[in-house]
Amino acid sequence: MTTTYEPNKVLSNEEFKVVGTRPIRPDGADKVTGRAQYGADYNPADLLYAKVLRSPHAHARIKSINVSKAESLKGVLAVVTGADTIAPKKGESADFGLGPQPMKYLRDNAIATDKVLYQGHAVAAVAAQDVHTAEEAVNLIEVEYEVLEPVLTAPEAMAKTAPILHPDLTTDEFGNSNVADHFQHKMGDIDKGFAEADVIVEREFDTATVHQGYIEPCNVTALWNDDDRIHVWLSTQGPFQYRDALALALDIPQSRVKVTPMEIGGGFGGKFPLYHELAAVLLSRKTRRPVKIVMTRAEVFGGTGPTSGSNVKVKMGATKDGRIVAAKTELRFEAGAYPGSPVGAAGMTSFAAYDIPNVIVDGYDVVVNKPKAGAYRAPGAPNAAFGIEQVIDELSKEIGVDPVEFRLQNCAKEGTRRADGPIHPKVGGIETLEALRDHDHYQSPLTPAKNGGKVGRGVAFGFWFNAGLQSTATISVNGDGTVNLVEGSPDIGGSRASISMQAAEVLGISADEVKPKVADTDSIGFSFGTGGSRTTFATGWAAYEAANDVKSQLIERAATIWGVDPNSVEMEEGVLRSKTDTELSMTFKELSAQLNDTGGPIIGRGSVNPAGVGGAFAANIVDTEIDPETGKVDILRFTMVQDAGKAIHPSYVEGQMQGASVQGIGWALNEEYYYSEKGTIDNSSFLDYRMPTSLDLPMIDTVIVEVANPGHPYGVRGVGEVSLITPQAGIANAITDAVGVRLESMPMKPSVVLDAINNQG
Amino acid sequence: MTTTYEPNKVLSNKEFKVVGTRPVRPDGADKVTGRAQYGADLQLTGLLYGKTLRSPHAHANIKSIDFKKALALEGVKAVVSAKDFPETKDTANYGLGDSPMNYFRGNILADKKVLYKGQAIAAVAASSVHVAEAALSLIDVKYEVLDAVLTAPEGMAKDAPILHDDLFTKEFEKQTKVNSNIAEHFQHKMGDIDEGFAGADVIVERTFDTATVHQGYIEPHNVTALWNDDDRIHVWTSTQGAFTVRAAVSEALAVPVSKIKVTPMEIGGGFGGKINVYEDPAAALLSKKAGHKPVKMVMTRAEVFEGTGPTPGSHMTVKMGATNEGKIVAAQANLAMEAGAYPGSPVGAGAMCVFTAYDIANVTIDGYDVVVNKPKTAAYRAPGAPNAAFAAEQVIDEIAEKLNIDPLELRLQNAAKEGTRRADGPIHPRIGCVEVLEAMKEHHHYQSPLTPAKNGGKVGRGVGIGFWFNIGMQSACNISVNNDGTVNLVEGSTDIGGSRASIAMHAAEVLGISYEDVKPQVADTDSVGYTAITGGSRTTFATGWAAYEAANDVKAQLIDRAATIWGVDPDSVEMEEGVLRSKTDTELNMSFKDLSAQLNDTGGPIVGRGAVDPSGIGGSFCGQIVDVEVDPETGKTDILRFTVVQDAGKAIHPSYVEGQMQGGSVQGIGWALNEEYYYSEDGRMNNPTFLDYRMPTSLDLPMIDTVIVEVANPGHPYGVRGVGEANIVSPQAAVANAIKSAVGARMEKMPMNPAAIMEQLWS
Amino acid sequence: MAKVFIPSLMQELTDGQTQLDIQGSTVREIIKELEQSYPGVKDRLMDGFKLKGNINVAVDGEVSPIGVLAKVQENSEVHFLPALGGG
Amino acid sequence: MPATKVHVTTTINGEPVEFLAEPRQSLLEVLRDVVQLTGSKEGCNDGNCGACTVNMDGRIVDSCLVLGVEAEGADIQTVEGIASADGLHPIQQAFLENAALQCGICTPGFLVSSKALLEKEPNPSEERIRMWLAGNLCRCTGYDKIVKAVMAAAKEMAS
Repeated sequence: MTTTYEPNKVLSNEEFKVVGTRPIRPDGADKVTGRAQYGADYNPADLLYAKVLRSPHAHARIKSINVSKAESLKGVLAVVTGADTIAPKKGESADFGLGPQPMKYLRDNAIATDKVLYQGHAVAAVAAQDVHTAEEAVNLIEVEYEVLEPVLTAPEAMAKTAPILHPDLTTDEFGNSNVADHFQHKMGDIDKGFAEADVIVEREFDTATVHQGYIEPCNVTALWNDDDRIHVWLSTQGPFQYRDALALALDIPQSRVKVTPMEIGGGFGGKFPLYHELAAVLLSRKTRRPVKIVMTRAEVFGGTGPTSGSNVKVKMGATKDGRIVAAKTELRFEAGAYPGSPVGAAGMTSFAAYDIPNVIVDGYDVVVNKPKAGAYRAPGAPNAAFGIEQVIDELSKEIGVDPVEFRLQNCAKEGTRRADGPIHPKVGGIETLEALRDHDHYQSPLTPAKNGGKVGRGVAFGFWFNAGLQSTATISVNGDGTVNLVEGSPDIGGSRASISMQAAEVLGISADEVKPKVADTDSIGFSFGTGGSRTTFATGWAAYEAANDVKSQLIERAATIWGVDPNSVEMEEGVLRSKTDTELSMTFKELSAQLNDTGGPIIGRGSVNPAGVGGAFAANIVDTEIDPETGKVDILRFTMVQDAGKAIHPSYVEGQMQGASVQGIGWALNEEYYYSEKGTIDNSSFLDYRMPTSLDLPMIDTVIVEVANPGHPYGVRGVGEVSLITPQAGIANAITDAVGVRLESMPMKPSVVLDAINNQG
Repeated sequence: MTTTYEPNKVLSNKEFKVVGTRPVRPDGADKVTGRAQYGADLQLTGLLYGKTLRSPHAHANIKSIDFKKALALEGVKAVVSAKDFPETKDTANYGLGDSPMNYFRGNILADKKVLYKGQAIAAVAASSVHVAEAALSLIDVKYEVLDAVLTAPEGMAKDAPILHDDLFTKEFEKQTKVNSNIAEHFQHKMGDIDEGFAGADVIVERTFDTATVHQGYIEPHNVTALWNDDDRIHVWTSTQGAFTVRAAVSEALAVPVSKIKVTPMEIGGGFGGKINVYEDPAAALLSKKAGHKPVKMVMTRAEVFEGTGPTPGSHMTVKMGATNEGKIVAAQANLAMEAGAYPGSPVGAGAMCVFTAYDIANVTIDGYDVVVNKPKTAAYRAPGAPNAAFAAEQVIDEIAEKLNIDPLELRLQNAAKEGTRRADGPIHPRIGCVEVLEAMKEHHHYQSPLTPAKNGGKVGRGVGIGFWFNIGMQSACNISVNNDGTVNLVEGSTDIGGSRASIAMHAAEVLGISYEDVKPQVADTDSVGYTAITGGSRTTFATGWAAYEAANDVKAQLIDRAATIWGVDPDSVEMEEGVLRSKTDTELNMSFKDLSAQLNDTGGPIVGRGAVDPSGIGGSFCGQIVDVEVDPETGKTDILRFTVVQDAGKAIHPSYVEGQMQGGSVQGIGWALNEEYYYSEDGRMNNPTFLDYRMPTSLDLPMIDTVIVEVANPGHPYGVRGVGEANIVSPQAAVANAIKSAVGARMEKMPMNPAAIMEQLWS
Repeated sequence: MAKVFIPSLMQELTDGQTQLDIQGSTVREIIKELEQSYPGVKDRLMDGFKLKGNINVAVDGEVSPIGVLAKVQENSEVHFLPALGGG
Repeated sequence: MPATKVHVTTTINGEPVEFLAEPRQSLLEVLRDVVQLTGSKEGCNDGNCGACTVNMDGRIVDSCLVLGVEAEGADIQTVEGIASADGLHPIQQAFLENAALQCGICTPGFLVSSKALLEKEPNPSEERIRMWLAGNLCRCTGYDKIVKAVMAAAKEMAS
């Protein structure tokens, strides 16, 4: 019997009416006709345009700023500098998805006050009648700098003699240094573990700084109104975080700030922190007119948070029969200019995919003269996995076990303790690896070379814990048996649909009978940002709660109409019926038509901060071709397998898997911030910062595994991030498979691959 | 002891923390800086402009419409007519009762017949408004002109031209077989009218006529509609009811409501006139036909006058009898009101209000809804009641005169109170009629001598009292708690006169926080539960109540949360004046602000919901004292002094209540003295401009002094009675009574313009 | 028994009775009961399961926002009225 | 330096359009800020992302690399001109049905490019589509569903 190969498969266990189907997204028409309003498309009356002056130096003290020439340029309306900001109160912090960070650092990162800490650091901003005048004016601002020596990588910055970025940054362990934090997770007895091992592999890896690469540059329009209320329109993953951070930065109540999240053109974690928004608000305060700032691509690279470059040491030991008995890693992550790299998440996830009795993880958060790191899809985890998954590959090869079997044998499951302490609940690691092993791709011979190069196959495996956090939704019932749903999670990849579908499932109506809307911060309860793979999980849950709130009111209303006890009424698949009297039944649609005459409208609310967050596993197979003459690597075939718990909208889950896979491919092969010794970026354009194009890629085949998360009503696990963890290591393993060398630095661009081959001797 | 005269007084019985104060409105800054976005301010990418072709005839059959030349004009993108309406059901209901679909659609785009000058026939979308206008003149319509009928008596005449061959008179929902212009006849009957009059010592009977008048909102109707490529429709418009527009567009175009989103823009006045839907469905159809481009339509002032609903002219006979002691024993009214082109005048409301201020044993009221060749009437502030009061309050005045009893004393003696049966049947709950009359009687104005003449004319004083029942209906509201102890409130009532503030104040009172800590927002129809119109004086009452419910929902959750944090039973926790505390353990207490900061970490955010369709509606009484000066040479009347007294139940925001009282009073003065649709014999309005349709200016008026009486409505948590309408009911009668007192002429026609007064003086 | 007031123009259906004492715990039951004795009442007042769009019912002076679902007490007064709107 | 504005006569989405542009303004800037057609997006402003792709006299160009004044006499089609009164173009419908967009910011450029391809070559291979679209960056989808959508649209348009 032959079966047709399905490039995109869903391994479902449980079927629902709406959940698991693939309806068209509600914002679709607007997005294919150019009608959707993204931040930069917003043009209110009386608009001013602003530009930001940025530091040309990676590390310098600001001696003086003279704005008089800029101010006197015709068409200029206002200039702001760090002197216009308010000093944050001690202890104030804000959370942009990487944990709470001191407001002082957030404010200084938005506009430098005394020191600039990276090339691209904002120093001043000008509002003018048009953007060209603003650009001219920015160049007329005279800043006198005392240039200091920069430090660019974590190991350099940790050196005793390194230049110090922050004189006030101290730890008990290191005193005043560039190390903002050091933590350790410890489980078992590491020495005993290595003593038991038959095979030990130890390696050190370096990865470069990379950017999320969202296509839409950061943008903001701000209005400081005459009643001192502030309205901000922008492209953001977290409207409430912006609201709260602006309120803190300006020392005003949250209710005076309204943030309208416009459509967002990609974020991947990068559209959380406060950047030019503060300058825009301050310029509007001076002018009392709306002020718009749109970054150039160079500003996006130089002035917003990429993810950290890192130095990762890994040592692992296994017995001959394939049991991993000890694992140790040291993670040194660049935080950029201010503390707060994702090293904590890297530490938590590093060995979490495996059941290893003896583990030590050391993590260091190190400030360097680069942009302050932002979140980027599973932040921290890909860096660690690049090292660990290669070491595991090497162990399996030395022992002579199939790399997938080796991972299966050591895979974490329900009950396995993680190195950071908690025990895994029901997780889908084994199911993911089994699906990988059984996949046509893994069962097929190596894809033949296209251009006569050497081919190889690699696999890798990864874990991401996902986030829960606060979400709110409200639902109101229309007279025609449809509902309107209001929620607060900016929709980056189709989450309006996946959230609506959960409400539709509860109410027994179709997905297109739920009309979702992403509201501004005045119109919906607090909702944490779209990040941490939380939106479909938590905001979907809020929608589920709101729909159930509606449902219980519908049951009560039907009981009133029938004159029976509400406990005797039930609602299933959109039909209300008496449990005892078969005569009494009506559809949701029929009841909706009567609501206004039988007690008034029905609205439901749901507000959650859920526990029961389900971690997710992903694994990939990749076939590569390497040109041994040039070191160029081509991706021949790529398959991603991921546990979604339950795929609410499989197409969008696949979209997350494919998108993350390709970001991983770019990270693996090309992307990096290419720094001069002075700490300036040499490649801040899409021409030189090479992200994958369609031409660089094959189709990205997917398998969605569904191991229901018992913590969510429909079994959802977050799906947005975990697929970015494995492609880099998978590709590295494939290159090793093809040419026999281990890649210890990323990106694995032609020069790096060629060097590795040549050094092989 | 001398007390200073207070021109604006509030007679409060109960004090609250927030309710009853006068904070600044939340939309204030936008409205004083020009930043507020009214409907016509909306500019969208690729915008087209629509214009409506309107009938030049008051009554005609449409023989044919030819668009060829119009479509050939460069820049014209689409034309629509009634032919573009899809097949649908027979009856339309957009939240305000049933009406036949052909009538409802006919008033949007006429099909076979036009029934008034200005009726919409077709619409054009073009690249500019000027192209659209040019295209209108290229549409070739062939008419067969018919005789027009313009007043209720003419319409009721046996040989009158018939407007609708499918209209048969209804008698309390009984369908008769009489094809006439009388759409409906109803009757309220109580006691024995003949016996009543037999017992009367004095009987007065008079017949009154009033002209058609317009609400006169300064902002013309406007709409922008986008029929999107996914067949979802987005409408931005100036309306009193976003959900009403949604339902009306849905009914007209046979598109489900969930495919329609209505964003209510800031609204520049409505007074009832922006409930009905006019160009919105045509704009949506144009958008579709023009390739899914947004289409904006803004009426000219002449279109507003001729193409939208004014309030009706009326013809009314009122007969009342009283004993020598001043007891009114019988009252009879015969009210005929012009519905305009399609059935639906406010004669029912007029009938319900005509004698409601009084306790009269024997009453008969007959009402007639009569179609005529004028624009289909719309609501206008207490619709129908001012017409009726113009008649009844003059007849009572005449009885007082005949009996030589002070007119306020006569009213007080016969005033309705709790337990009095109304002519339409139900018994009054707690009402403030007596309190309002007493406040009038004791008022400085009534206690003072007549204001001296300014220009040597004759002066007189008149009083009147009016009633409006107010309405309840559906409202929804959501409240979410911010981490800094403030809350955001989302509601669906478009804010015409400061209702964002009065609604927010309800929530602040419940939560024990300041008004400034509540941030209200009027949402589009996708973002809040169903909320009926801003009209019928319901907004502060019903949407305020929804806010009260939502705030209590928040409060209950706050109590639960505090109990969770303290590890105690929620029943042992209470919240008062913004502080949560244990009833048993004094150590356990925290402010709302402190709790707010902890919400996200102790179980997640808190949102509250409130959805209501309340009963417990409290009717409102409102009386006026007015001093006038009449120039006996010209008949010109000046208002010298004006005082208005109204029962607000509880004034949530007294300044805005006063604003309603003063605005309603001045509209009443304009209606009394100047305003009217001046018709030619063939049914054309001769004065469709603000130059010729004379609304009062600041120069025409004195200060309007106010007294807010507060007789709490037991049906509302804070005692609120609607306040938007009762104040327009009797100023016209009070002015008429003052004119009578000044020059001795009883005014049977309104407006009481100089010509009318001179005519009455000479007759 | 509730006191049901019959509108004057509907009294033709109730043999001229202006007021009737009717048993019922909701308006719906009252109309059902009325229909038994005076056929035609239901069609006059109701359209399917609810009151006609242009008719209101008041129980003890309160216009019912829930139409015929309104509860009726032992001594309640029930009035059928033309529906009215405001501006 | 105050720039003098130039009067430009052009055709956009089949409509005659006149505008005033400073010589330093790009066509993208003119489309977005002067003509108020904001469907074309700015991703890099240096011709490397393709989000601003428009069809100019039958050729696809990055509108950020064309000056507004160069549009004199040109016939331009933007994403706003793809759908018609009859509804969405098959390429738009295919993007929706194949979930070929996530954030949607690159979508206008991909649509304009893909439509031009399908007009030239009704039945392109996967390789040809990947080659044609290499000037358009997408960061969300990994291109898989975009390429599939273009193939689906080709099939739909052929039938």
